[in-house]
Amino acid sequence: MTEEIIIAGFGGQGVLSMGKILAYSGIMQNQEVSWMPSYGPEMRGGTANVTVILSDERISSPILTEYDTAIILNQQSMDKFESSVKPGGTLIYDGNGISSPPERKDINIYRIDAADEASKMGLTKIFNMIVLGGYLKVKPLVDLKNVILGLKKSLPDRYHHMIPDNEKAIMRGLEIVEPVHILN
Amino acid sequence: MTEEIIIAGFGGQGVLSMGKILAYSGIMQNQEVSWMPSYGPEMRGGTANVTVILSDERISSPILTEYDTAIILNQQSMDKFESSVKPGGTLIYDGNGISSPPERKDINIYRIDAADEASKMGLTKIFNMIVLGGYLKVKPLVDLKNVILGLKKSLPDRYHHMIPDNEKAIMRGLEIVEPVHILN
Amino acid sequence: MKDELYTDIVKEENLVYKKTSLMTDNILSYCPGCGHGTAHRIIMEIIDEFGIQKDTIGIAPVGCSVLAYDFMNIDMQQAAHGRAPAVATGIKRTWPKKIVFTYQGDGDLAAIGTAETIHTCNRGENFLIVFINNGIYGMTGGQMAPTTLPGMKSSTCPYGRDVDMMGHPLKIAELVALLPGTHLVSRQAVHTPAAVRKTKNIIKKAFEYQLKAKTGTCFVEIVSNCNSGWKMTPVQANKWMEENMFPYFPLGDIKIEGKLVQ
Amino acid sequence: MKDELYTDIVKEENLVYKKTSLMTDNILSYCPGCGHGTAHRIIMEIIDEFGIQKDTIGIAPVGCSVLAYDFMNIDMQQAAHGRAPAVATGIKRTWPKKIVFTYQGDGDLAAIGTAETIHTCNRGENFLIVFINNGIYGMTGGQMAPTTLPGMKSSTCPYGRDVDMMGHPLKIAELVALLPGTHLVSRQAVHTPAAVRKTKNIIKKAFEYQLKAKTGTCFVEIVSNCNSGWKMTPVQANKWMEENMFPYFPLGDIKIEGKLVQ
Amino acid sequence: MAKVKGAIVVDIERCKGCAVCIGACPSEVIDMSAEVNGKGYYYAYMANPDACTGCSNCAIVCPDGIITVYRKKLDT
Amino acid sequence: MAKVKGAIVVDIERCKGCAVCIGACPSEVIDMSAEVNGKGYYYAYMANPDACTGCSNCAIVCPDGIITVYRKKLDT
Amino acid sequence: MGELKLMKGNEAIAEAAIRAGVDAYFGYPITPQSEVIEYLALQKPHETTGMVVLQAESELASINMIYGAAGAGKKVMTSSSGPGISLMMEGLSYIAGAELPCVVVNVVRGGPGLGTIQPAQSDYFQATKGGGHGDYSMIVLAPASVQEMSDFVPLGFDLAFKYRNPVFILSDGLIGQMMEKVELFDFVPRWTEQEIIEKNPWATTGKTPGRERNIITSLYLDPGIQEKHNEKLQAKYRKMKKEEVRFEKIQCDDAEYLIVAYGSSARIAQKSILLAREKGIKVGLFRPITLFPFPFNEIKKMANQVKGILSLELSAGQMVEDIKMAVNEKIKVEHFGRMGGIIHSPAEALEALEQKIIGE
Amino acid sequence: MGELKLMKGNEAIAEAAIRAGVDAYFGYPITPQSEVIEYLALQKPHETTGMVVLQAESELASINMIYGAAGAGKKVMTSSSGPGISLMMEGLSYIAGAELPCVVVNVVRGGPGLGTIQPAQSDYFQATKGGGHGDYSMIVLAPASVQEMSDFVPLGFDLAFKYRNPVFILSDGLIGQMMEKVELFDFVPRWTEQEIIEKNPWATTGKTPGRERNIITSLYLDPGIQEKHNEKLQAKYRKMKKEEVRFEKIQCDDAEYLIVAYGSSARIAQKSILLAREKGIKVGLFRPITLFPFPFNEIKKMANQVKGILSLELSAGQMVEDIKMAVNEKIKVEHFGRMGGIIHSPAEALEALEQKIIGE
Ligand SMILES: Cc1ncc(C[n+]2csc(CCOP(=O)(O)OP(=O)(O)O)c2C)c(N)n1
Ligand SMILES: Cc1ncc(C[n+]2csc(CCOP(=O)(O)OP(=O)(O)O)c2C)c(N)n1
Ligand code: SF4
Ligand code: SF4
Ligand code: SF4
Ligand code: SF4
Ligand code: SF4
Ligand code: SF4
Ligand SMILES: [Mg+2]
Ligand SMILES: [Mg+2]
Repeated sequence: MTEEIIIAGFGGQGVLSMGKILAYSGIMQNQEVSWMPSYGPEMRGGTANVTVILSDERISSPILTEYDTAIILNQQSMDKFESSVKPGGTLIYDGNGISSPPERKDINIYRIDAADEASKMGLTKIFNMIVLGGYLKVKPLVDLKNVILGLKKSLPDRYHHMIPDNEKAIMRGLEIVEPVHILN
Repeated sequence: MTEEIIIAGFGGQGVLSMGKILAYSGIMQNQEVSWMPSYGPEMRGGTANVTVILSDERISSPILTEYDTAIILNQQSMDKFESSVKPGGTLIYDGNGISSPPERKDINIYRIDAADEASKMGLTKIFNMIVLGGYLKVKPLVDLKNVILGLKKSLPDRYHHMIPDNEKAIMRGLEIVEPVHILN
Repeated sequence: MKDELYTDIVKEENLVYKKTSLMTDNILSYCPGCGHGTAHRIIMEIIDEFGIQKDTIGIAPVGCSVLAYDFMNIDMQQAAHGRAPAVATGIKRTWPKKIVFTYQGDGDLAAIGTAETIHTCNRGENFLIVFINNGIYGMTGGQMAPTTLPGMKSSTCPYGRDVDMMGHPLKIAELVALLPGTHLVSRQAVHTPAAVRKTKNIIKKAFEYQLKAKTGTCFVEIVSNCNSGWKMTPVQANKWMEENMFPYFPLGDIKIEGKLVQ
Repeated sequence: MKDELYTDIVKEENLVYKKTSLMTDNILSYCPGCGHGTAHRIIMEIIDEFGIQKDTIGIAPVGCSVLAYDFMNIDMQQAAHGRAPAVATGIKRTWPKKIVFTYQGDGDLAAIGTAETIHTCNRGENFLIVFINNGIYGMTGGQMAPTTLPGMKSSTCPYGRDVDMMGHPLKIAELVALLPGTHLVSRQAVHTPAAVRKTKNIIKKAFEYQLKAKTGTCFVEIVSNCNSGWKMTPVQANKWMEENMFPYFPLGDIKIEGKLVQ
Repeated sequence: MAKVKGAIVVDIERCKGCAVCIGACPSEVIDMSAEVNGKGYYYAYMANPDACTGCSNCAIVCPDGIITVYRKKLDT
Repeated sequence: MAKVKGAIVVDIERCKGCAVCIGACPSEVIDMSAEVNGKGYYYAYMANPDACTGCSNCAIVCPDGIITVYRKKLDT
Repeated sequence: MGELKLMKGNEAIAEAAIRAGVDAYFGYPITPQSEVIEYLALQKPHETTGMVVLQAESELASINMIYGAAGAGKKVMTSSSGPGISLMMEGLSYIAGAELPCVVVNVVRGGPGLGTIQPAQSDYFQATKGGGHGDYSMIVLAPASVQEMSDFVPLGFDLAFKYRNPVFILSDGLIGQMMEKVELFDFVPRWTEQEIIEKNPWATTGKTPGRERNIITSLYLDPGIQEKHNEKLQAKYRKMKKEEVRFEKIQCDDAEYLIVAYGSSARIAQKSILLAREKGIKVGLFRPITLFPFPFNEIKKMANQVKGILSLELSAGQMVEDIKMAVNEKIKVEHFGRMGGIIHSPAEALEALEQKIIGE
Repeated sequence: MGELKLMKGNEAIAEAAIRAGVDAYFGYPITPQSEVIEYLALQKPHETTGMVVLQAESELASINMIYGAAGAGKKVMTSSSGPGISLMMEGLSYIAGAELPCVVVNVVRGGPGLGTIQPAQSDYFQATKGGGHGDYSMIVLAPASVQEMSDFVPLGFDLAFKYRNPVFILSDGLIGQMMEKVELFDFVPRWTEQEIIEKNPWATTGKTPGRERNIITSLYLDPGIQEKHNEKLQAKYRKMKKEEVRFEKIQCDDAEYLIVAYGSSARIAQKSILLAREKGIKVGLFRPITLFPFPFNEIKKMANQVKGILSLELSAGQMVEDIKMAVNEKIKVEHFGRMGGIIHSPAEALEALEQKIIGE
């Protein structure tokens, strides 16, 4: 199994840490993983993205031009990455701030209104965990218990009190993700 | 014609400027010339030497290991360069401060007591011109008039008042140089 | 206000303030609230007011303001980290009638560029140095600068600057003021209207000197914010700056017309 | 004096002064009368007196004293031009109990090494900097130094230093004295017995501080001669130094135990 | 009596929502919008336009230089 | 009365003839030789040995550190 | 098995430094490697292993701090990128000349000049041929994974002290910024002062009565002695060439074509050879791990087996010169590479192989 | 015929700068090239041609002064040696990246580190392969006489402005310190301000209403743009390789063996081939004048004629790599060279040829 994912959105949306938790989850179940962010000043106020690969084999290139899954959190990223999903692959997006929703017919498309949900829950910081929950629902490649372990590993000790909220957010994400276009 | 000369002595004895005047003299009679000094802090209080080449042809290496003529002005230089005179070549030395005079039998050897002469003349600064005169006597390869021209060219204008003394010194050198050992 | 009234007021003939055309229309690459933008603008306003666009050459540093040339509508050179004063020296010495200024951050000017700063000021190179002191390396993500305050946190002193280990914040303006080569040394800010006006006046003076005669180096420090590096909102950052930076780096003129102000 | 009397006096038991064994027997590479030799010797005498040969590491610069390690009988490192304070920082930070000093000329310390000098002093690195200010680049044949006096001739200012073009002589001791990191800053000389004694006392103090505690950087400037570079005899040079260098670089303590002397 | 009235134009799409202008306004004219612009920032607007005197304080501290100020003498 | 008498030993071959010691001697003991040493330098010597008090001034300013000083109390 | 962690390459270097018993890190921030010093600052190894971490005023200062501490027998390292590394050229030449052991990391970004902060491999010449003045060489290790970022730190120090020579780790923004699983090696205690003195009898640890004073210098005014010194250095470099060549071969046994690539390009190439084999083209990957000493002989051998070689580098073509020198026109050798921070995709690399090498 | 003078190589460079209408020299003293700035200081060209001469606080400062003045369209140069040149690596990379014309002179001394001040040729790699970071190249001219020290200054500026690229003059302590007869070329007036603006429309001479603002930068944050920029640079370098190769052949027509040597070694070799021919051995001398672009093709051609090549360099063997790349094992290529300031004698060089090349 190899899963190649891009997560893309604004800086500040927790894109990088979401990728990190996912990668750590992979390690928890003995997979090979890689996590490659965009970096540098273009991140300042701009967009951020990270490529995460989970695999049972040694990972070759950590940089990709096409992905099994794209998780997209703003319009700029949609413009940039919609076309990079492999035919038959998956695109998950947060509807908030998306002015032109994805139109491809050769991929599976899911929508998760995580931003709205997060503010409803009064926990805007765990927005990204809701999205992660949505992803895990759609692609249950890692065990939930490993995700929780990954979460623990990737959070510094001083933030461990936030784990329950994060768990809650993931569970919520599992519930609210919605298919938009499914291949049959 | 190619003449390869080393002039060696203490720093401060005018070794470099003597070489320079010789080289300029060569230019005055349309020869190719090169002048290559030892340089650097080992000169500080130590020895100085310069290799001068006069030639009718394009000069190849400005650095040599053997010389047609060696002009030697202290014992250290004698120790270093006596053996570098080509067989059949010429060695000219100032007797002052030489504790072991040259002993080679396969070269022409001349002695010129220029230091003594200079202090006798009350003109210690033109010591090197006396030596030059001696050389010109032994190896009349450049015309005296070109030497005077060379002298003018190589002295900055502000020192031109010293030319008569220099000329006098050269003339004196022509007179006082003495053969020590001559090949037949 | 009624819409009609509004449209009545918003008319060319009623214009009282508008961004100078010497600022390009490119969107500033700075974080929201960052003082770099204001500092840029007042310099460009002065150049505009003096009508010296065609005579002015600016030097951008390495730091957040590395892209200053995208925003300032004048001829500019981007200099290696810390070397803007040397670059400016090269220009001013060979084009003595041009008006030259450098624009540098605290890492650039007071860390890696210390030797160039000191020697440029010591030679009294006849140009203006604008020094943006925000107490941090903004561009590279908030590392400690020579001007980071004692106890202040940064990514390379996450437990606060320990002056015993890392030294005290460097007051480089006070140092260069001691050099005979400097003509004007002043420390200002740009976070309030009053501060902006004052700073603009000082910088204007510096340009005037350079336009008139060879007087020596003018050095204007602007104590500024870096809300990203400090991890605050812009408004918090400005407040924090007043409360913490200004006591250590007191605003005011340090040297005027070659004389120390005391 | 009768020969018998002479031999009667010249006996081991009557010895009152002898070159310390911490100076090697190598012949000094310095020109006749050059102050470098004296400066070397007093440092070695102090190390001898404190019995800290085994704990001391010296840093030689690039300059005439580049070969200091040939003369000082202690462990030494030769540093790149201007970087001796950085080299010393590397040593002292990793061997905090060793006694460390740099020995640098004015070109080394106050031109190319300005940034390292300022930042080392600003961090208060806990070692001694001995700074030989002879107003010229001795080693490379007498070029202008940052400390060359106004009007003074050198091979790169053969018509005299023109301060308008080349800047004023840099008083770096006064600059580093302003930095909180320096504990002792003093300017001395070594051309007379009295000067030597005074300088030795100051340097001794600096070693004492370092032996006792972490106090900060000690910076001792020695205004010295360069008769080769100045094109004078040694005796003329010392006189010229008194008449010309001392007025510009006045001797005396500038900062003692962290406090400016006024 | 002639009264001076001011007005500002904020280039909304370039506003970064830093709110520095708010504190600079002596007349408490400005506030941040409830909605975000295309860049995702809440932007400044004249919440209390009647109070504006056209003093330009807001404009000269706006780091992005995106406030234009007008002023007119009104006859009352 | 006990009189203190001094004497110096100059390492002639290492002397560079700088003459700095001459001026340092309060008792005008030292002068430069008429001959040069092996390095070509005129060297310092006790021209007026009786005057030497062994004060060491010459030695501590000798840049080359080549003067050794002795002192003895003589009974007169 | 050692502790498993998900780390950035830059963090792995820093963690490895702490674990390897490094005595000090001196550095100056620059993207894309500032995480090295940031990680160290956060970990405060001063309070655990006693390792010193100091932000210098510049790269010039940091490389000379390295010189000082290394000369005093300590295990020290620094890291930087492009412009900062260029500023270290004088210092590196001194370090090599004075024969001091240390580890220097370059997390390469695109140049020349200020360039871009995105990954590149355009500092190969600088690292392998000597960007500083004079005849000197450094062992250059090229990690291709976060694991190797960690492992090459202790290896680097072993080699540095074995040869009394700087060891250079030539990484890049991709390897530095990516996270992967790393197995961390166990903590090695820092050398005690006594151990330092015993292991490095040449170091300036203070002259004790028993020995001559130790001198660290690269100055030899007498050309005769300087030449002897240079000959000694050259002998050392020859020994490295004999004993320290390291490389990895992937699917080379049956290969008809070869990609030679190091570091991040080797990662890309790994995928390219998979894609090639899916298409039925037998491509192997030869990955030099030491760029100096370069695996000339091994590549020469491969040239007897394969029909052509593509050098894949994030540069205008630098390593390709060494490959050409190894292969000597026996078979076709071409370069393909993107520049300026653009990273070639695996597919693109394969396409280049097909067009430039297999093509005709 | 121009004025004839006896001059040091270093003085010839300085005099040529004044005559070539150079606008400014910025530099810092270092042996064996301090005569360049000393000569200029003495001549006071400021009072005649208006040329600016300034002693900078360091080589870092001087190379960045060059950057500034060159960016403003002026003809500027600097010179240094070994350690000082290494300190310029960042600046040179910036200058190349920002495409600025200037002339930089290295009067090479023995390294590494502080080394010796005697002549050497061990900075060949640094000059030709890029000692700074990133993919860049400079035209490298290697003078072998005082005359060429003079002539290569105007030539260097012509090439620098033609390509908007730094030109490097790789000399050494021998050529710098020796005096020879030079024929001085006539004074060329400095460009007027108007000429500068017209000839260098890209320079920062002040934005006039008629044109867009001019920007001098080497920063391209967007990798796509950076790559385009790099491609433009590479195209320029390819053009240089095509159009700017310069070399000299001496007694090559009937040569059975070849010495390849540049600069001072070429002078030594000239004598060696005389000695060889006295012994009846037909040796020719191939002297690359441009080290970048290197005369690969011409040497390749010579490899069809001669039986073996000796690369004679005052180094551990650097240019020999380029020769090997040119020759590709067709014939034997060996290096001979002394190091550390020792200069091979003509006889020694010939002996090396006999042993290493003719020998078996
Ligand atoms: C030689 C070199 N070293 C380091 C860097 C990395 N760098 C870029 S900007 C910067 C510091 C910027 O801080 P500052 O000058 O304070 O400007 P600010 O961003 O705060 O405005 C550093 C260290 C570089 N580009 N070049
Ligand atoms: C990087 C570098 N630049 C220049 C030099 C040449 N250089 C050697 S010593 C020196 C100046 C020495 O002057 P100073 O520091 O005053 O010492 P002094 O000889 O006067 O005691 C210079 C410029 C060098 N070795 N390295
Ligand atoms: S990082 Fe700091 S200095 Fe840079 S733009 Fe943002 S706020 Fe301004
Ligand atoms: S050149 Fe000057 S500083 Fe150097 S040894 Fe001679 S007198 Fe002393
Ligand atoms: S112009 Fe003055 S009154 Fe009007 S909004 Fe701006 S600051 Fe307030
Ligand atoms: S200061 Fe400018 S950018 Fe900031 S909120 Fe006000 S208008 Fe917007
Ligand atoms: S010891 Fe004193 S009295 Fe004797 S010679 Fe020396 S200075 Fe003169
Ligand atoms: S001071 Fe020393 S070197 Fe100088 S003359 Fe006296 S004894 Fe000789
Ligand atoms: Mg800053
Ligand atoms: Mg000096």
